Amino acid sequence: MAARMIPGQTAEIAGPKKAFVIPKPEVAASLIKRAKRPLLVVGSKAVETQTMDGDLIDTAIRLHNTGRLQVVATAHIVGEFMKRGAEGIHSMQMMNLGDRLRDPDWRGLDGEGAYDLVAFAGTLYYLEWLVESGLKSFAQDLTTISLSRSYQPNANWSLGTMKADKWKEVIDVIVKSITEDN
Amino acid sequence: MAARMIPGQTAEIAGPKKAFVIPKPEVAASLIKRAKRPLLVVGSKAVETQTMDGDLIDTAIRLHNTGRLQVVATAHIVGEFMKRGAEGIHSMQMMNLGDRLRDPDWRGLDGEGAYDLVAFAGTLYYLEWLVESGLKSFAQDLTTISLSRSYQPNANWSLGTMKADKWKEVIDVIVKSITEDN
Amino acid sequence: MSKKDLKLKIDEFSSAVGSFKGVEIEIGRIYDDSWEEPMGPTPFPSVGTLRNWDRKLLDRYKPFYMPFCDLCCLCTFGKCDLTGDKRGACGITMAAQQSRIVLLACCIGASTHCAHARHMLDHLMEEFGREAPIEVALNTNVEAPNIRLVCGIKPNTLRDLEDALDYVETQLVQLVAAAHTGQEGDNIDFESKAFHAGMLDHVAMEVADIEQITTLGMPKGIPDAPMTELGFGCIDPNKAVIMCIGHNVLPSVDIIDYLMENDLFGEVEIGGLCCTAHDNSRYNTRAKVIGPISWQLRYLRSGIPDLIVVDEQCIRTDILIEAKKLGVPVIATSEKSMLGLPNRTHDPPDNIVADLVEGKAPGALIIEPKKVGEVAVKTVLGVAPTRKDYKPLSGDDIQEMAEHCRNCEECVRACPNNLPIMEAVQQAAEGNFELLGDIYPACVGCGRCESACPENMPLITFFNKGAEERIANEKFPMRVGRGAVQDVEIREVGRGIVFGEIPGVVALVGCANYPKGGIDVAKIAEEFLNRRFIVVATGCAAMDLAMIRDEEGQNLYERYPGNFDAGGLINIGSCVSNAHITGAAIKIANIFAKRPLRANYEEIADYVYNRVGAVGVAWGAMSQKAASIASGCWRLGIPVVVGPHGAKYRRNLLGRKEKDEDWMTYDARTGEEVYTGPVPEHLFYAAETAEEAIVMIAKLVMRPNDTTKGRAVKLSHYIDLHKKYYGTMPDDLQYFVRREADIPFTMKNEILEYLKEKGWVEDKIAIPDPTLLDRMVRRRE
Amino acid sequence: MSKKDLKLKIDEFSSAVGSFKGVEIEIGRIYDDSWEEPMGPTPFPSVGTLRNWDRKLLDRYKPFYMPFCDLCCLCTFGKCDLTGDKRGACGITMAAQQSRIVLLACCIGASTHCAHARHMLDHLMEEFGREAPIEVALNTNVEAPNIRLVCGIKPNTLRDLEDALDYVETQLVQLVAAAHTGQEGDNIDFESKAFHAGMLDHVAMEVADIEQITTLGMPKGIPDAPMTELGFGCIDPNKAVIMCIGHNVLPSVDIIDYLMENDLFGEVEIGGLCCTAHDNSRYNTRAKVIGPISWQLRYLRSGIPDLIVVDEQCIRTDILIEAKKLGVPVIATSEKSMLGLPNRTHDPPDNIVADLVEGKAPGALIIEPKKVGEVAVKTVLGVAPTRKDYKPLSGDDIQEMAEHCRNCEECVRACPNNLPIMEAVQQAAEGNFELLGDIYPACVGCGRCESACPENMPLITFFNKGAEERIANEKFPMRVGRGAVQDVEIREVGRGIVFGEIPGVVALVGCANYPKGGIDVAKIAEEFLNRRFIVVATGCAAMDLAMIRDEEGQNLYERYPGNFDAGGLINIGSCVSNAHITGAAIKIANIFAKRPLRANYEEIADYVYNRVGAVGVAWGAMSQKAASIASGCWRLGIPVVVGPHGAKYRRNLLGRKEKDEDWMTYDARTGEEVYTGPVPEHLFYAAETAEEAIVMIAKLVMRPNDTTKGRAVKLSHYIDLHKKYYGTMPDDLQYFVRREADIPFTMKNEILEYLKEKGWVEDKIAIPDPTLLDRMVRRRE
Ligand code: SF4
Ligand code: SF4
Ligand code: SF4
Ligand code: SF4
Ligand code: SF4
Ligand code: SF4
Ligand code: SF4
Ligand code: SF4
Repeated sequence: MAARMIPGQTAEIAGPKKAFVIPKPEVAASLIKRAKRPLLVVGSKAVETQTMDGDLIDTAIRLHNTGRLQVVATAHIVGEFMKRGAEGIHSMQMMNLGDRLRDPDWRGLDGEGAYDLVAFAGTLYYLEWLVESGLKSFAQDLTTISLSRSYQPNANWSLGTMKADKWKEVIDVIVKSITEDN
Repeated sequence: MAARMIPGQTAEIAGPKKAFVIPKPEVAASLIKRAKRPLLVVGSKAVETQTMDGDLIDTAIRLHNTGRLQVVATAHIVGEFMKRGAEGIHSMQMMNLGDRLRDPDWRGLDGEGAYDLVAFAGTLYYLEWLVESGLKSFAQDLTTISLSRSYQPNANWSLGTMKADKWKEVIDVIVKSITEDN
Repeated sequence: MSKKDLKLKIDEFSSAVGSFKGVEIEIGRIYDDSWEEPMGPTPFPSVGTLRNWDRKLLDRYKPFYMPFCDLCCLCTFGKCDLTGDKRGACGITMAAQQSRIVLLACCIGASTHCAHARHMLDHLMEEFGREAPIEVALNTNVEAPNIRLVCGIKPNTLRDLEDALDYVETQLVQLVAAAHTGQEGDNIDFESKAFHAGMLDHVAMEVADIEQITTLGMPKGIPDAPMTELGFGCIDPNKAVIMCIGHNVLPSVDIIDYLMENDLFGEVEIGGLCCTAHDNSRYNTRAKVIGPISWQLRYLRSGIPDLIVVDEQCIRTDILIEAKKLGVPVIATSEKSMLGLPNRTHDPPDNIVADLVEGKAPGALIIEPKKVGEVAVKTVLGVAPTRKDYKPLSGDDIQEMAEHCRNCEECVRACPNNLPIMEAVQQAAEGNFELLGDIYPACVGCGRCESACPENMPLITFFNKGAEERIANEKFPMRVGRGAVQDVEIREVGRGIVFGEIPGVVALVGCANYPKGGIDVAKIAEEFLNRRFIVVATGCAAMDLAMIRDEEGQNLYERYPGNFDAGGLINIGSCVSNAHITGAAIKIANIFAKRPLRANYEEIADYVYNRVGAVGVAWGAMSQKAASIASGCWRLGIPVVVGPHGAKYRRNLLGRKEKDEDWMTYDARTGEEVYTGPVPEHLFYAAETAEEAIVMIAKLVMRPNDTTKGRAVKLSHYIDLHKKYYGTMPDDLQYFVRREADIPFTMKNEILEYLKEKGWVEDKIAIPDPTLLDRMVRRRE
Repeated sequence: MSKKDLKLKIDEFSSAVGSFKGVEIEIGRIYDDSWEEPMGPTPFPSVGTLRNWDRKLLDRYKPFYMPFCDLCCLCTFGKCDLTGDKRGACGITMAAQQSRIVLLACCIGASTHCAHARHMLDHLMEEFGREAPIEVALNTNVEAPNIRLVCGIKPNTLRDLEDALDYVETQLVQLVAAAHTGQEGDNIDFESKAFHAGMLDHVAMEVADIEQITTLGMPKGIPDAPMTELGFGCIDPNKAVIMCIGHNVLPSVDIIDYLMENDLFGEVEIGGLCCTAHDNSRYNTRAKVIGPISWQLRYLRSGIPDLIVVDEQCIRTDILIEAKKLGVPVIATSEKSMLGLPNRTHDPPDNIVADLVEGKAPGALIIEPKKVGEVAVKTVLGVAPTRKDYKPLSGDDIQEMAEHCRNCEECVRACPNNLPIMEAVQQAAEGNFELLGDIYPACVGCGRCESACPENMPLITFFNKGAEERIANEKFPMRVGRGAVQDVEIREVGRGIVFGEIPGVVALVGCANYPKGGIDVAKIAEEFLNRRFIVVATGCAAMDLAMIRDEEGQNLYERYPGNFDAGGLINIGSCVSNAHITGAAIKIANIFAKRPLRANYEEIADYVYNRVGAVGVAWGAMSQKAASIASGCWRLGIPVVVGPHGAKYRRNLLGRKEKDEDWMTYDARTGEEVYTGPVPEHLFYAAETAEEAIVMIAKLVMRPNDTTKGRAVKLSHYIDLHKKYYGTMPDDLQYFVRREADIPFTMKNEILEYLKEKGWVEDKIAIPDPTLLDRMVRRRE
C-alpha cells in the first residue's frame, strides 16, 4: 500500500500525536471486526465518492448488511440510503454526533451502549479533521479510524494518502475482509 | 538507520514543508561533498555532545581539517576550538549568522562568496529549529542539513531521531565519508 | 452625558449673566435626565457582571471543542502540546486554550468595529459637530437598543456615542488582558468572556452605523430603500473605474462627492467590494456594488479597475502585488492598513496624482478622506487612458500555460474546498475551459491554489476565463441597506413573532467562505421567504443572495418586499448594520412586550431567548468579526448556524435534546421549574451541508413561548423541510410536540402514530411563562 | 484635565457667589496650565504618528523572522500555509504574519498592564479620592516621564491618570483591530504598530506603579529601600501559610492589613510569588518573597502553603488542580481570572470561610479586596491545623514510583530545556536522588514533563526531593523595589552616562524562562556590577539575581549599594516598575540635557538612542508583557537582549555592522550625514548562551555620542569580556574604534596592530552631535 502520512489539505497538518498509518487494508478490517460496538460514519461526500460497489453509499450498505457494524449518515444524506432500500441506517448530523461521541455516558444511536470504535468515510476532509481532533483530545478511550483517501492525522488510525484507484481497491479489500466470516 | 521523523521536542512539530529524512549517512556526506561552499555550524552544545572523536568539537576539527568545508562556532565556543589548537575556525553568533545566511548578497565568513549549503550540529534544539525555520522561508535557495540527533523538521534534510550510540556511528560514517577522497 | 465625574475650577468666568472669579463646580456622574426610564441593574457591565447569565446558557449549550491545533504558541514557554489531558507550561488545558483563542478572535472582531466606530466618530464630529443630533430610523424612538440595553444611556448627539465607545474600549482591554499567559484558567469563564466581547461588539457596531446613518443621509430604516446594481456586469469598463475595497465608507464618500461636484459620473465608475460597497450604495446609488469579499481577486484579475482604493478590514493584504500585475496604483486610507506606502497626507494633491499616474510610486497613503476624493478621481482619470490596451490573458495564453501543469495536485491540496483544479487545468491544456468555468461559482476566490502552484499559474484568471459568459451576465438588482427596523414595524410584527405565528426571523449575515459557493445562501433565503419567514441580511450574504433569478429572470430582491414582516427580504446593510438585527430582537422585548430596556441585559436576553424565534445564519462566516457578532447573538439568546468551515471557530455550543434535565425552565407565574423541551436545541452549530442547515434553522426557531398555533406552524415547516431534504420524517418530534394541538393538522395521524411509538406523553412538555431567571418569577406557589 | 470637550448646561446653580439659572458653559480641551512647558509636536500620538521614527529604526534593524509556525490559523479560511513565498487566503505573507503575531502579543502584553492599571485605579480612587495628589519619588519633579512624553499631560492627581489610560485603551483597540484578517499587509508597518503597543505599555505601567506608590506608601525612589527575605527558606512552615500569586497587590494589601490590625503575624505567614511578592514587600516587609514565577509549582509541591490567593497574570491556570492535590483552598480575586469558581463577593465572610475550611468548596471568587483580607486570614487559620499531618512524598515513595518508569523519554521531549529527566528518574529508581537534585536549579518549573509522563509521575516533587538540602538553605536578602529613579540622581549621573564614562546601564528584567536556570542572571549582574555599570532590575530577574552568595556568604544585594550610580544594584520593583527604567532614560534627556519633554517623543527617543548607553536584558523573557515591554524600549532606542527561548518571539531586530551605509547619522551641528559605526549594533537580540549575552551587552552600550574617554572605557570592557568568554580578541573592533584615543591604553599596541590588519583608517568613524532626525539639525553647512 503506497500509504503516505501527507494530509489531504496542505495546512491541516499533524500535531504531536498523530494517526498510525494503517499498513494494509486487513488491519483496518481487523480493527473493526475486533471492536465490540463499531460505528461507521458516512459523510456528505459519499455520493460523489466512487467505489468498486458504485459509490460509497453502496459500499456502506454492503457493510451495513454484514450486521457487523452500525452505520450513521451525517448531514441530510440518510435519504440516499433509503432511496436504495437500506433499512436501519441511522441519521445524525456531524456536530451532534461528535458531541455525543465524546460523552462516555452516551448510549449510542440504538440506545444499547457506547461505541468503542468509529470509522469515518465520505466526509468533508476538514470537517472530519476537526471532529477527530475533538475526539482525540476529549474522547481518549474511543478508537477512531479514517477511511479517507487522504491521511487524517487526528484519527487514531488512518489510511495513507493514495490515488483514487488504489483507494477503491483498499476499501474493497477492507469490506471483503469484514464481510468474510472472521 | 533507525531514522524517525519525530522531532526532538514534542511540540516542535513539522509544518507542511518538512525535512527529508537522510536515508543513510553517505547521503549526508555526499550532499556536503557536492556542495560548492558548505558551512558547518557548531552550536553551544558541542562540548557536551559525545562523539567517536571525543566530543563534537573534536569531530568538527576533524572535518575542518579536511578543508572541504568551513566551520563556524556559534555563541562563545570558538575558544574551545582554539584551546584544542584548531585554526581558521570562524566565530559568529547564531542570530548574526541566521540573519546573514538569508541575505543572498552576503559574501560568507571569509568574504569569498555565498554558501550553498549549511549543516548544523551541536545546537540548542529549539534554536536550530527556529533558525532553520527562518531559512526555510527566507533563504529558499540555501540547502540546510541538520546533523542533530533528533529530527529537525525545518531543515531541508535531517537525520532522523535515533539513540545516542547509533548517532555516534552515523556521524562517524559521515565524517569518514567526507574525509575520504570522493 | 459623561461617565466621568468632573471638578471644574474656573478662575475667571464671564458670560452674558455676569463675570465671576474662582467658581468651583463639582459634578458627579451626569446622566441625561431626559430619559425617564429608571436605571436598570447592570449599567456598563464589567467582565464578570453577566457571568451568571452566560453560565446558564453554557450549561445548556456545552462547548464541543474541535482543536484547530494541538499546540499553543502564545509565549516563549511554548510551543506546548495540549493534546488530551496534557497541560501547557502555564498550566492551561486544551479546553481552556481553545476558548482562549475564541476569546482572542472575538476581541479582535469587536476591536475592529470599535476602532472603526471611533475613527469615524472623530472624523464625523469634526465635520458635523459634536452636538449633531442622532437620527437612525423613521418612526422610531428607540434609536439605539444595544447602547441603551448595555450601557444604560440614551444617546442624543454624536458626542454621546463617545461614552459608549469609551466603555467598550475599557472592557475590550480587560478582555484582551485575560488572554495573557497565566490569567483565566476556566474554559467556561473564557467562553463567558467571549460572550462579553460579542455584546460589546454589538454596541460598537450600533455606534458605527448610527454615526453614518445620522450624518451621511443613508436610508433611515425605510422598507422601500432604493435599488442599486450588483455584479461584474454593472460596471461600464469603458469608463475609468475606481475600485473601493473595505469597510470604511468615508474615503469613498469623498470620492463620490468629488464626482458629483465635478459632474464626472459620466466618465468615472466607482465600484465597491465588501461593506464599503454596501455603504457607498446607501450613500449614493450611483456607486455600484461589485460583489462580496470573495470577488476581490477575481475582479482585480478582470483587469477592469484603473485605481484601487482600500480602506480597512477584509481587504487583501497582497493588494499591492496584485495591483502591480495590473499596472494600477493603490491608495491606502487607513492607519490600520498602511501597506508600507509612504504617507502623502500632507503633500499637495497634484504631486501625488502625478506620481501615481506616471507610475513613480506604486501607491500612496492618504489619511484625509477629502484629499482621497480629489486624488483618487484625478488619478483614475490619468491612469485609465494608459490602460486602454490592457488585455487579460487570452484563451491561447491559458492553454499554453496549462500545458506546464506538473500534475502535482498542490493546488487541490491548498484549496479549502478541494475543488478539482488540476483536472480543470488539464482540460484547459487541451483547449477546453468548461471545468475551469465550473469551478468559478464554487470558488471562494482565496488564491491559495495559485500560491501553492509551483508553476505559478494565475489560476483565478483561468477560472475567470472559463466563466467569461457567466461573468458578463453578472448584474443583479439589490435593495440597498436600509438600516434599522422601525419601532412601528416591531409593534406590528412583535405579536406574531413572540407567539410563533410568524414562523421565524432568519438573519443571513457574514462573509463568503462557503463550502460550495454563494448560491447556497440564496437557496436558504428563498426557502424561508417562500414560507413567509422574515429574512434579513447584511454584508456579503446580502449580496450573494441577490445572485439567483427565477424563470422570469427576477431575483429575490425583486420578488420579495423590503419590509420587516412575514415574507419580507430586508437588506439591513453592511456588517456594522448587524447591530440592528440584535436591535430588532431587543426592541421586540422592549416595545412589543414593554420590558424595561435600560441597563437590563439579563431580562431582555432571557426574553429574546425564550420568545423570539430568531436564528442567525452565517453560512460563510470567516472572520474574527463574524465570531464576535455571533457571540453577541448568543449572549442575547439567539442561536447561530454556520457552514462547515465554521467548525474552525474551534467549538460549537450544543444542546443535548435527549437530556431532559437540561431543559428545565422557570414558569414565571409560579416559580415552578418545568420541562420545556430542547428549544432552541443549539446555540452555535456548524452544518455540513446547506440542506442540513435549512432543516436545522427551521427547528431552531422554536421557543418555549410558542402558542400551539405558532408551534404547529413551525413544526409543519420543520417536518416539511425534513422530508424534502432528508427524505424522512424527523426522528425527534417527541421533543417538540407538546400537546396534540401542536401537531400540524394535515399530518396529525401520521405524527400521532410516530409519537406513540416513541412513548410520547401529552403535556410532558410545559408551556409556561418561560424564564431562566429566578428573579423574574412573579410569585412562588 | 480632560481630553474631552465639554458643554455644560446648568439649569440652576447656586453657590457662595450667588445663584443662577440657565448658565451654559462650553469648554474645549482643558489642559492643566500649571505646566509651563509648551505642548510638543506629538501629544496622544495615533497609530501612524511615529511611523517615520519607527521606520528609521527598522531600516537599520531589519527583522530576521524565525516563524514559530508555518501556518496561520486565525480565521476559518485557514489554516493557511505561508511557508516561503506562499500567501494566505487573505493575501498575507509569512513576514507580515510573523509580525502580526508579534503585534498581537504586544497588544496582549500592553492590555494586561493597562487593564491592571485601570482596575486598580478605579479601586484606589474610590478609597483614596479622585483628587489624591500623586507622589512618586523624593527629590523629583518629573513624576511621570512616560506620560508626559507620550501624552503631553502632567498628572497631578489620581484622576489625571485616567486620561492617560483612556488614551492607551483607545489606541490598543485600534492596534488589536489592525490584526484582523485583511487589515495591515506590510510587515514593517506591523512592527511599527508593535512599537506603538510597546510605547503605550510603558505609559500604562507608569500609571499602575504611580497609583500604588502614591496610595500604598511604597518606597518613593529611595536608594536604601528596606531589605526583605526571599526564598523557600524564609517561610516558617509552622505558621499558617498564605501563598499569594500574581501581579495585583490589592488583595494582598488587605490581607496584610488584616494581619496587622489583628496582630496575627505571629501565627500567619504571607508569602508571595511573582510581582505580587515584589509589591507586597514594597508595602510591608513582613510579607515574604517566595520566588519568581518558576517556583509556583515547586513551592506548591513542598506542601507548605495552607491557602492560595491568586490575583492576576502569570498564575498557573491549573492552580485548582494543584491545590486539590494539597488539600488547600484557592481564593481568586480578579474578574480576569475567575477559574470557574463561584462568585462569593456578596456572601457573608464567615459563610465563605466555613465552606472553604470544611472543604465544601475548592475555592471562592471574591472580587472585593477588603473581604479577601478577612476571608483569607480566617480561612488559613482554619485550614492550617487540618493540614498538620500533610506529608510530601518520602524518598521511598519516590523510589517506588520511579521504578515504573517506561524509559519512553516523553518527559525529556516535553522539557523546554531538554533536561535529563529520564536518567534522573532511573537513578532515583535505584535510590540515588542526586541527578534529580541537579535538575532542580536548571528547571523552569513548567511541569510539562509531568504532563507528558504516561506514568503520571509527579516529577516536580521528585526534583524537590533531590534538592531538599539546597531548598532548606534558600533564603536570601533582597532590597525591596524602590520605584523610580530620583531627578537628583539623574542630574548626578547624566553626564557620566551620556559621555560614556559610566560604561552603561544594564536593566535585568522579565521572567524566568531560562535556558539553564536563574543563576545566569546573577552572573550577568555580577559581571557588570564588578565593572561599575549601573545595574537595575525588576520582576523575576530581580529575585533570581539575589540567589548567589560569595565566599563570605553575601549576595549581590548585600555587596552593592542601591543608588542609581556606577556599581549600584537597584531593585526597581515589579513588572510595572519597568516604566521607571525607560523613565530614567527619558529623564536623562530631559533633566540632564534639558531636551523638551512634553509630547516630544521623537526627539527624546533620538536622544536616548544616540546617547544613553542602556541595554535591557530579559534573559528569561517569556510573556506577552515581556514582548510589549521590550517593544517600548526599542521605540525609545534602547536595545534588548534575551535568552535563546526569546527567539520564539518570532524575529530579532538585527543590525548589519559591515554595511557602512546602514550607519549614517546626521551631525546636528552641520546637517552632514556621517558614518558613526554600528552602535548599538542590534535592537533585539537573542543570545544562545549567557557568555555570549554578556559580551553582546558590553558591546551594545556603545553610542555615537561617547567621548573618547567613554568609548575607551566601554571598549576595554568589551575586549576584556570577549577575551574572558570567547578566549579571543573581538574581530570587529574596526567598527568601534574611531580614533587612536578610543583605544584602551593598556591594549594599545595589540589593538593597533589588529586594526592595521583590518585596514582601519582613523577618523573614518565620526563623532558628531548625533541625530537621526532631519529636524534636529541646527544649521546646514
Ligand atoms: S496555534 Fe496556529 S500558529 Fe500556533 S502552532 Fe498551532 S497552527 Fe501554528
Ligand atoms: S501560553 Fe501556556 S500553553 Fe501557551 S505556549 Fe505559553 S506556556 Fe505554553
Ligand atoms: S481560489 Fe478558489 S479554487 Fe483556488 S484555492 Fe481558493 S477556493 Fe480553491
Ligand atoms: S499546483 Fe499547478 S502544477 Fe500542480 S497540479 Fe495544480 S495547476 Fe498543476
Ligand atoms: S488570517 Fe489569512 S492567513 Fe490566517 S487563516 Fe485567515 S486567511 Fe489564512
Ligand atoms: S518542569 Fe523542569 S524538568 Fe520538567 S519539563 Fe519543565 S523545565 Fe523540564
Ligand atoms: S515520561 Fe515518565 S515514564 Fe517516560 S521516561 Fe519520563 S519519567 Fe519515565
Ligand atoms: S517577570 Fe515575567 S514571569 Fe515574572 S512576574 Fe513579571 S511577567 Fe510574570
